[in-house]
Amino acid sequence: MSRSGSSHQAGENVPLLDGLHEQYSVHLDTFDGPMDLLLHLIKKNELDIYDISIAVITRQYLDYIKLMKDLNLEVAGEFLVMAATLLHIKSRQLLPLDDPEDAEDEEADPRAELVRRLLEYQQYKDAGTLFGARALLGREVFTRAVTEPFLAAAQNEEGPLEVSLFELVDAFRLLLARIPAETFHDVAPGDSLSIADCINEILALLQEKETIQFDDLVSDELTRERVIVTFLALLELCRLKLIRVFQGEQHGSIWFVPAVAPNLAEV
Amino acid sequence: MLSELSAIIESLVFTAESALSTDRICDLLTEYSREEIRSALAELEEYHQLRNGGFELAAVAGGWQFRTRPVFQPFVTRQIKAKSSKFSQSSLETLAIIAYRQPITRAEIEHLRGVDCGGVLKSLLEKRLVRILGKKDIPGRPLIYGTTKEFLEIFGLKDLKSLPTLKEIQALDEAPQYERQDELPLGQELLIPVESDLPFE
Amino acid sequence: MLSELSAIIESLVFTAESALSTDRICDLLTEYSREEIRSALAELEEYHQLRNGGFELAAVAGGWQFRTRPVFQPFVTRQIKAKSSKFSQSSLETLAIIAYRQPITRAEIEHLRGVDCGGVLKSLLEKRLVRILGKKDIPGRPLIYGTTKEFLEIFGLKDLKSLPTLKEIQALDEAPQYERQDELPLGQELLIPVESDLPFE
Repeated sequence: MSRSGSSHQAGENVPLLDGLHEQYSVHLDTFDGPMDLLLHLIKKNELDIYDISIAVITRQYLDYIKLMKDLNLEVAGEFLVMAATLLHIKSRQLLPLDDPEDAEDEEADPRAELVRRLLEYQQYKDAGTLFGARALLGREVFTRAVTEPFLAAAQNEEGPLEVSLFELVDAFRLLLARIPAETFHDVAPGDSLSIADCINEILALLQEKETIQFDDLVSDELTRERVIVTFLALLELCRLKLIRVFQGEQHGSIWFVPAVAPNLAEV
Repeated sequence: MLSELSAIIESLVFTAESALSTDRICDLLTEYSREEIRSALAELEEYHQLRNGGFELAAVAGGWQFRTRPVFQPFVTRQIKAKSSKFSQSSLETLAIIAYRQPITRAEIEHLRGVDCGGVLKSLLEKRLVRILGKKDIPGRPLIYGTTKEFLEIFGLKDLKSLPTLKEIQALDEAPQYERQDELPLGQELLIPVESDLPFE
Repeated sequence: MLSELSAIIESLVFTAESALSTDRICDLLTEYSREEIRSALAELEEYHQLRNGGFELAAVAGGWQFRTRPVFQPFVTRQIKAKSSKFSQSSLETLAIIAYRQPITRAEIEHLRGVDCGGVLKSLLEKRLVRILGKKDIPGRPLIYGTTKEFLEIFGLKDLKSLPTLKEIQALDEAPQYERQDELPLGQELLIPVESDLPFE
């Protein structure tokens, strides 16, 4: 692959836009993001992916975005991010290198990062195509539909549970969507540590250990927030009579134990 | 070796919802004559009789069906218990409430779901997914429920802290955060994960 | 003619709800040694390969399952509706990234694809092709994703190790280029090789 390829492309400047309309009006919604579009432009221009002409690609890429806007299509944010990346690379190529040694350093090529990403993306895109070309269960191949009549009659007994974590969370999400907001407020906001989380943590620990020391609970993460939240969680657990708290001496370690034996008669 | 038509008929009988009649097979395979289909069926029947496999082609209820040979029933019935049970929506909902809002009482669960949960709760206790944590210090001293170690195992969770929050699931419907992208390691070796990391046994 | 043990195993695989693993077969047939079972399975596999019937014994998702041969799809779909599960390019791409890079976060997937993946991820979770593996031990504790057993079943993969390596995939991509340059007429020798015989080490 050579430079002549790209200069040849540069010469095709004028008919390019005509082609654009024709080509993209067909393919417009098939580009799965900026990487997909870039790969398409590289292929279409028969460019060597290791030696992309940023000038050609950037111009065509921006033409495409302009076309999307002309057609009143919403240009997704990621397309604009990539446009900025391309322009940035282009501007860096125009700047002379201060240090001549940089010229030998491959990483100094501003395109290197983009090329690496494109190559990686292409692998997964191709892998996806391969996946789609397989004989899929329920599409090309099928299993037996009938269960053995005498088995069907006996299959009342329940075996191992089959449910995914996503289904669990989704069930909760749908439930919350159903009930009015004031009934109930979410106690687990974002990343910050909630008392509910902390209670769960302590309860889980108490399943494994007979006694726990307060210091053990906060030793991993000794922050003001952590200590306060842990303390509030302990108070709540005391209030619920789920734990009992002990202190050996004044200012000594605080210990706590479960208030009930794990195997309750009521079960 | 089976003829092509016999193999086609075999695939039809194998995937049919119920016993497949000769008439129905003829309707499905209009490019073959009734005579051809009859003789292919005869061939198929004889083939399965002679091959002495684990299942055979049985003529039942005016149609054809593959069934295990009766002599193997004692073996086949051994796997009945292996049938996995799916969660009902009400079990799943109740379990989710307990997981996210523990410690919680039955009255609180029922308030959220708006229906009686006694039966569901009992079955969750029997399945050891939920346990009684103690009694709440309010009039009536109701029982308080929480999840078990088995619950964590079934969902493959390290601890309760690893439960995805609602926000995280809702975030799937939201736009991504682009700032984060640059911090990711790139060009790291592309390897298929080693066996120990695989998400199933 | 099949050995008795092969026939017994055949009846078990035939009646199982989903792919039956060798381990599970050993559990069900305690009167036979693992060695005996292994060799009977090998016999059964070869037998079904050679018999050229309407269905075959497939090694999928770490187990064994009878499935119709893909060539009979046009006939089978005359009586049962094929799932219209036509995967979009973005679903397949995202699935591929997760399959090869698991455990992986949403931000990492989006970095590789350069595009928001929330919706795609959610639909893959709903289809049970992808699951939440837990949370990553980095600031923010993002959720990490991996593929499921259903993914292997639907895509007919024995296990994750049987995925073609990315290197093999890259080689496939170079093949059409070669084709284009020489402007050869499309003949049989130019078909892109799939799975078994790839043109490199």
